[in-house]
Amino acid sequence: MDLLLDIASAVLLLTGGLLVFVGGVGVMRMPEFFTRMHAASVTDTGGAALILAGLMLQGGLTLVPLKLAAIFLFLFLTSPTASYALANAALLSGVATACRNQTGKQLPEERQDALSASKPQTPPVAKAPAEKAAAKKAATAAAPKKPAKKAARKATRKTAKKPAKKAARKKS
Amino acid sequence: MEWVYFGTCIAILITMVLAVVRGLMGPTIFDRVLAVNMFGTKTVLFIAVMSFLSGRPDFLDLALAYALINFIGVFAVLLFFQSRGVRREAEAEREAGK
Amino acid sequence: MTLYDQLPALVVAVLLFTAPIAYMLRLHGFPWFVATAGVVTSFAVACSLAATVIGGETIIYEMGGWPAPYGIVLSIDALSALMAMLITGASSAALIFGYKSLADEVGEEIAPAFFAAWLLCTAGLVGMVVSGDAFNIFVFMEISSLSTYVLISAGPDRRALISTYRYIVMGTVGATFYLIGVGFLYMVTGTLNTADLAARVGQVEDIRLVLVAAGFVSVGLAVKAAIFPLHSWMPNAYTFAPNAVTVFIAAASTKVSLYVLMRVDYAIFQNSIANHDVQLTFFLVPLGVLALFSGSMLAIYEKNLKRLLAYSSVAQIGYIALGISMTSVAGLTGAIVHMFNHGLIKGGMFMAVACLAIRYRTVNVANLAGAGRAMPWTMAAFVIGGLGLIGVPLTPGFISKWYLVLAALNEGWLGALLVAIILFSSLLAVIYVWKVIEVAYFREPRSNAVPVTEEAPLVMLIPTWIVVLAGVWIALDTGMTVGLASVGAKILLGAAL
Amino acid sequence: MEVLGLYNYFVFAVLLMVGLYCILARTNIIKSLIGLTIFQAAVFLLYISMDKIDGGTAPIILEGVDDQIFANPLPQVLILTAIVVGISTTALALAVTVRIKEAYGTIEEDKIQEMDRET
Amino acid sequence: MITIVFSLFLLTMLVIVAVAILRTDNLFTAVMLSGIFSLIMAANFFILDAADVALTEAVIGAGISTVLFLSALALTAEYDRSPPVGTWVPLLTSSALGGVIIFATFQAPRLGDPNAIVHKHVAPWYLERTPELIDVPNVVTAVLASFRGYDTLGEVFVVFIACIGVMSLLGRVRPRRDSIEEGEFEKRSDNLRHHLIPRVVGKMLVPFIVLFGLYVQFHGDFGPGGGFQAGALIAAGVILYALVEGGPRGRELVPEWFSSMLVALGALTYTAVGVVSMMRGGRFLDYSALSHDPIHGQHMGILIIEAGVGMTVAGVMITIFHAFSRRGIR
Repeated sequence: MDLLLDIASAVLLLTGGLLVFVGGVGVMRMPEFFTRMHAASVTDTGGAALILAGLMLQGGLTLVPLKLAAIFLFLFLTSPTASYALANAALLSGVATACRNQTGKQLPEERQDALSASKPQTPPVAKAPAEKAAAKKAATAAAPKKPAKKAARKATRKTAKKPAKKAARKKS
Repeated sequence: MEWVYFGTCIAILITMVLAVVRGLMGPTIFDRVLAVNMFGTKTVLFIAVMSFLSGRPDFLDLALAYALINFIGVFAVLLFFQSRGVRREAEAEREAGK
Repeated sequence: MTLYDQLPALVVAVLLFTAPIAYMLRLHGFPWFVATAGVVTSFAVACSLAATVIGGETIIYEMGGWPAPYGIVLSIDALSALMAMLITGASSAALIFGYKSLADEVGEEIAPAFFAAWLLCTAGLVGMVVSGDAFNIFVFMEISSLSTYVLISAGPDRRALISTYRYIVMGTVGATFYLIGVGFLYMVTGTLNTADLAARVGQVEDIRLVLVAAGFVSVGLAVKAAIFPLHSWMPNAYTFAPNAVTVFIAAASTKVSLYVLMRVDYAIFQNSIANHDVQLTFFLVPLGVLALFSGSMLAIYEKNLKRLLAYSSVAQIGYIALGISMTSVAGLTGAIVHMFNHGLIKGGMFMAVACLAIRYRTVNVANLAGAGRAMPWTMAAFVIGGLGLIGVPLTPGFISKWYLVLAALNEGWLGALLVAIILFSSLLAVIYVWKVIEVAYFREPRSNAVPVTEEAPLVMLIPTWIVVLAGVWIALDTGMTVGLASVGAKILLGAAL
Repeated sequence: MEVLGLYNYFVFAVLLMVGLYCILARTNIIKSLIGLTIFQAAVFLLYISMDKIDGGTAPIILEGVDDQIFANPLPQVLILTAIVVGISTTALALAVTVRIKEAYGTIEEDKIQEMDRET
Repeated sequence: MITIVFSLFLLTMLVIVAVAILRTDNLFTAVMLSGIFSLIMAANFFILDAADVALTEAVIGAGISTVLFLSALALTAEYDRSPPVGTWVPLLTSSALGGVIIFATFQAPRLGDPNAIVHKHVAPWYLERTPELIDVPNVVTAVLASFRGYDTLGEVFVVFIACIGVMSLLGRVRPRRDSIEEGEFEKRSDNLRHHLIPRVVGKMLVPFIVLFGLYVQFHGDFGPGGGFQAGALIAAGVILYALVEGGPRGRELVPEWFSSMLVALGALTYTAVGVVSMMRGGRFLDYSALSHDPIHGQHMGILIIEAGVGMTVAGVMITIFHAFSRRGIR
């Protein structure tokens, strides 16, 4: 029985660790802020849940699983809320995103300096086959690297209106 | 079991490094906030696993406190952005008034 | 336990107990009253302690009833009792003096906070002096520094804020240096109690950590004590603080850091590091000499009277540093007596300046023309204080310089050089004091200036004269100060021998 | 291994250097204050690395467990005090900074110095 | 062994983050990074077996400190516009400092050395005698509250003075200059009420945080925790409420007169315990004198003074936060 518990919790812990790690890689590798946040928030909650569940099996019949459950509950509540709040703030401040025009809202220009470093976004490697992602990435990729932000945004909007698949194919 | 904890710890630590790198790279300030938030949750997990690894699971209180505190930080940041936006509008209006 | 046994704790506890009360009861005038009551009580306690230890014994008071290296102890000997008297005395005099000027400068709204900060500042300084535990000294150092920041920032000019900021940065760096030094000492001895440290630090094999610890502690305390190259926070802090606050901190605050420097150095490092007396001399003598010259020169060219006196304090701290650097009973006695006497002199002079400021609304030397006739009593007090700074006989400054010169004469050719330097810098003091006197007595007021015809109010003038006369009395009857100081010096060196 | 055991002191030294450099070289007040917090945090590290003992655990005595090695409680107590002192200093300094900004309109020390020289 | 490797790992990250803080010119970034710095520091403290300190550093360093820095940033400036001055003197000074320390610590005991002198002299006494003299499991609490209770008293007064300092600096009302109409600014920038999800979740968590704070307060004898951590946590709960609902409602929940009275009362309670123990014939802060049974007296004393500490710290943090947030709208 103990062995079974150990194996179960080992599986949970290692899967959780893997998930957490994948999330970290996602945060590193994803092309722009919102996708990065997606990677972080989903794996955060999932990985944390698995790890805490794995620990819970090891806790035995004490106060420990209860505390772990409380931690889980808090993380489960706070992590998505924090992600929501952050995404909201980023969206309102006008962080460059490929599908910005879908919000249908033009933001005042001076908010742009929310971009702390004026470095242009690095263009992503456009080879993912998924339709939506491809459209998004193609749009970003099509945006010229250097010119002023306003121009960049216009370009983004234009390319986004074009058939997305075509742009993606061209790129690849 | 020790090695499982150890492996999980390593995974979490590497993720912490990745979060720190994201925090250093930016490029937007939101990326940095994201990095802080992510770092916070990773610290919670790290402490939870470490307290099992060192055989003192009664230290989970710390992880609980971290989870709560991390949340407040994100709220403070959110409020900061919001008030900054309004303050800038006010400044712009004042400039225009001149 | 009788009340008498509890006195060492009471000298701090009274102040700590009254501070929250002064903050909570926000009736008109009440905070001032509570603060004065607390400080005066503490002064009385300090005096009775001094009377107990003048014979040379050391009182050890175990806080919480825990024995020495495990709990925190207060240790009170002649030297710390003298310092406690100076601090609480200066604090009570400045508070009584400041009844009117503080009401002027500090708004009714922040008065409770201000007087609570005053009480805690006194408590922090006294706590540092009576403490027998290296880390406890740090805690009380922080209490006194933080409350000093609050007191200075209450000054009316906006430059008070930036001076406070600079003081915060310098003060925190200094305190952190002290903390690093204590950490290294703890690392090599495993204890924090000063007596235990003194006993155990001699057995340390690897002397490097002890040496570096000594360096950190000395530099950290030198920042706090405004010893010459690290004095940059002081002149502005003195200048822009409220007048009564300047009186208090100029009289007491830097002296306490010097006291701790002396205590820690003599008790812990002198008997553990070989040739430490030479190292101390090489550390303090050049700084002291530079302080004497640069402080006096800056004072000569300074136009603001408060800053002039602050630079003069830099110079006077140089004398004390010279006294500390001479590892002899006479030198230490001179240094300790000069701490006390300079506190009295500077306190009295800043009081006179505050009296001038309340009528002239400025402390620029040039605008004080004719003050000698308009405010004869105030200016007379200022002149007596100035004579004390120079070191004219029958003033307190003479006594301490006499001891310093005596000590220097025992030091061979270096000592002779030091005597010459001391005399020369006294001449510089003549110049800057004369500069003020000349303007005040012999220059006609500008025609466009608002004429001042009134003497300062009696509530300010009487405390000023009490302090000035106390200075003269101490110059005539040296039994108390020199007695306590020489006992203290012997205790310090006794630990060293 | 011996050198690795001293790694914490190197980090302590580097953090002190970074903190002090930040305090001395930057004229922005808030930046200097952040440097000050790093400077203080370095000292916390020095003390806490003293309390560690091989095979030890936090000094909270468990019922019924014998021959447990405990870390040294004293540096922990000292650093608890120092952390609170640090946040107090920071809070006070930040309040002063806000007032400086209101009085001068800037928090750059060199500009403030110029303004003071003019008056 | 494992722990030391982890510790080295975290220490390296600590240095990298510190250098990054130094290099950035965006103050907001610097504050965010110093949040990470505090978290790394706290994780490192935890690894080095300092559970109480880790808790304090997380709550105060990563939580309260970040909030305070952000409040101050909102009122001052966002960019560090320091000129690229000749940086020779600072560089030389700090490298000299670092060199001296590395020189000094070359022979210092290595991390975790069981033969280090610090583990031989005073500390074993605490660990051995605490069960019989004070009888609380958490030795850190015993040392903090009783053996070195006088230090803790001083510490309480340090936070007290910080509170009255901030109040005297920021308490005075200044005339507003914004062109936005009265109340409008406040409505739009001072709260998160229009964000539904943060509002609901935030308000839901407030009682839990306060409850957890109380748990840390009274569980401090048995586990990591005590008055400082508990006070900071309770204050964090109130701050969360004030962030969500806006400063004015936060001040309705805990009025400023109440929080500042709490500060003074807490400090007074602590000192009063000392004075009472004096009156009952013991030394200052000798809790054994409080009761006929010395151990019972110690328990009682620790309970009361921890309560005083908690009151003061909670009051101080709340008052300081209120002072900053009110400054923002005026």
